[in-house]
Amino acid sequence: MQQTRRSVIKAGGALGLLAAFGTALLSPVRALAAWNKGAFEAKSTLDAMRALGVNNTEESKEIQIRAPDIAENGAVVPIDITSSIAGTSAILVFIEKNPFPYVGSFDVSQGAVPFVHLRVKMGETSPVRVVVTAGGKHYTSAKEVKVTIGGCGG
Amino acid sequence: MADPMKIRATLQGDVADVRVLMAHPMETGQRKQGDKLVPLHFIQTISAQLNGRTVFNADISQAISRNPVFAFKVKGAKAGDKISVTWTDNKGEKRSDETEVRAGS
Amino acid sequence: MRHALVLGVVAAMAAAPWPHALAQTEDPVSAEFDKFREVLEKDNPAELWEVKGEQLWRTPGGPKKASLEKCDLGLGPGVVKGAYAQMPRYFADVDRVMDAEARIVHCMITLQGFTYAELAKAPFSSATRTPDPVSIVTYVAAQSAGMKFAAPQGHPKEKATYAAGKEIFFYRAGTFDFSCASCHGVDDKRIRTQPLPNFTKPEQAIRAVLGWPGYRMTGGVMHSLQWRLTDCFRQQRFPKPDYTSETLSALMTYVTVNANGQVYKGPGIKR
Amino acid sequence: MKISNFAVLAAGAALLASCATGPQDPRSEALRMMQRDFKTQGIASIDRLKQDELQAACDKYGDNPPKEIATKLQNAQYAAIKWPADGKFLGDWKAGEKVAQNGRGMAWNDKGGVGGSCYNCHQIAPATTSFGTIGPSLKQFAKLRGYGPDIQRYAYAKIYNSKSYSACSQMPRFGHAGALTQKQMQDLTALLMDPASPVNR
Repeated sequence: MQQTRRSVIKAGGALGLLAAFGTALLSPVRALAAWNKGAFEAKSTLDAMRALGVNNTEESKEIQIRAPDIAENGAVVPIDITSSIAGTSAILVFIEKNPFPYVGSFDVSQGAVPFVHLRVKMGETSPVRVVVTAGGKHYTSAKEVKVTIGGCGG
Repeated sequence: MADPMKIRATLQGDVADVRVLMAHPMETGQRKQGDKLVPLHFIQTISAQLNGRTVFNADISQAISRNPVFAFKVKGAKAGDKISVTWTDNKGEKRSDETEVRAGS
Repeated sequence: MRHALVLGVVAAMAAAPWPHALAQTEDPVSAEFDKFREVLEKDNPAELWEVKGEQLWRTPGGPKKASLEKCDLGLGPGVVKGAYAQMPRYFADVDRVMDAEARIVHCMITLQGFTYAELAKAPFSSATRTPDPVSIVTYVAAQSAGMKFAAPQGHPKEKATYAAGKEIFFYRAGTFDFSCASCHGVDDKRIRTQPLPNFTKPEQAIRAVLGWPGYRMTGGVMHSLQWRLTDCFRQQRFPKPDYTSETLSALMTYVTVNANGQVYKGPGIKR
Repeated sequence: MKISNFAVLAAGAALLASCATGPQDPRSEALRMMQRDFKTQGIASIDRLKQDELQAACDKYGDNPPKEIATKLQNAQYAAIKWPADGKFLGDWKAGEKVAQNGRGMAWNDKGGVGGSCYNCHQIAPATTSFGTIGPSLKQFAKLRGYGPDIQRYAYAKIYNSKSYSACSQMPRFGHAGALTQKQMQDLTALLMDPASPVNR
């Protein structure tokens, strides 16, 4: 966050600095740790979630996951995620059957729309699980993607 | 030094649709070259700034596809604004590129 | 990570009915691939090589410290726009028909001072390296996006090269008695689940050239038609054709002329 | 191809050359290009470009030779089949399934013959839905044709040399080309013929 603070100071002075701290508090996932090694090295979605401080999740239909039913190539699986949940601050993505399920977190609390497009490697057919953080609570949804050619051997 | 990114930012109302292509091997540490495994080499963090103000952050793993593609949407943008994107990888390599927000068609 | 082998895991397809009597474009799996193909093409990593290729084209390089901006791709020195869609074509200075990559390599030799041997040593992309001619041909190809293929057939050598390319296409030999036509000479066939276009027909020949140069999801590398045809010969169990050889230009002439009149969409994304 | 076939290959090339009518002939132009541009790589030697008598005839007639020529070619191919030394046509269908699935072998990056690539072109066991359509479906092969020794012999012969039944078939001559061993061909025959094979169930 060092860089963010600096640019904010340049842009808006003390007020901007305050605002930057404010938004940091609103995005607990990122505020907890820079690049959460424990979560990224976890071998199950559950362990990864724990490492991220996600202990309770609530199923939500307001998370849209657009991904292929069958991926042409597991090396490049396109995923669009949109959250309609008010106050969405972060989008977390897990490929449950990958050896390291946690793929990433996308912090949209500082001026981005709760949407992200990403492309992932999938070793085999798996649910793509999304967790959305909003107002200190965690919501979840998943979509199964079938893989005929695994994409992790490079 | 890493190859440049390709960034496109197009306005849809006051939201900039930002699409980024990055040149990076995103090595999983599982790929073999000859008999040896190619070591882990992947982008870990991405941040985007609108006129210098951070608006989007991502932490990612090696499971993101080689030559990563991301899209996100930034509120409160107007034509001519500067969008910059920076990535950092696990070897500490870094790359920043910038583009101007363009009016949508 | 674990990876399912290409030929092995098709559990997904077992779950879905496989109406193989239908044309390939009508089955649900292909329809699903097509839908997301558009998503993938919208942001194609091939653009990274377009950018790199343009730099390589404009920046002085090679032993002679020259740029390629005087390279004649058939429309006059330095003219890139539209050139790819009008190749392969005859070049009087070498008295042969050349495809785009063959011509770029020729320019790198004559203008920049590279040798054929160094350019041909490892001409295809790997996970860690994209040869410069591949980046350059990607840039050149992108400058013909949206144009119709119009590979010329006015010069006698262009006609002769087309005719030779056709002969090569139908030439049956090797351990498995294959020709190009064994797989690409009839309608509505497939290898495993991969549909096989019939390149002898204009409306299907376009699929031989569309999307090349292409970003290949497998391995995440950029490949050109030179690679594609060379790898076809490998699978045909033939010996290996020389990089940028007349044989490859002739085959490209045959399929491109067959596809003339149809629109080229620029560098693509491949499975 | 096998070394012993070189003479036949050379004869085929000579036959082709005699068909050429001049330097502008597309055929001789194509041959000139290929002879110059192709190089031996790994096991894929330059000799593979030389057509044998059958390849040359199929090429000449667009894979549709006159009946008398086709019959002559088929008979010659059939006569050259080396039948199993142990007199058995059926091996292990489970091993045969593996050979059928494997699409590698005989290319310049291979060490030799490995697999039969059968699923590339044929539907065989119903569990594999990823199959090609260049060749006919072999589902229920023996159930439809019978399990007897004559059908076994026929199946083995087709695998060994498909051209002994159809001169210009697109199917490789696996035994003739030395791409599969006798055991692999017996295993494949079992995949088609064994009553316990999923092909017939």
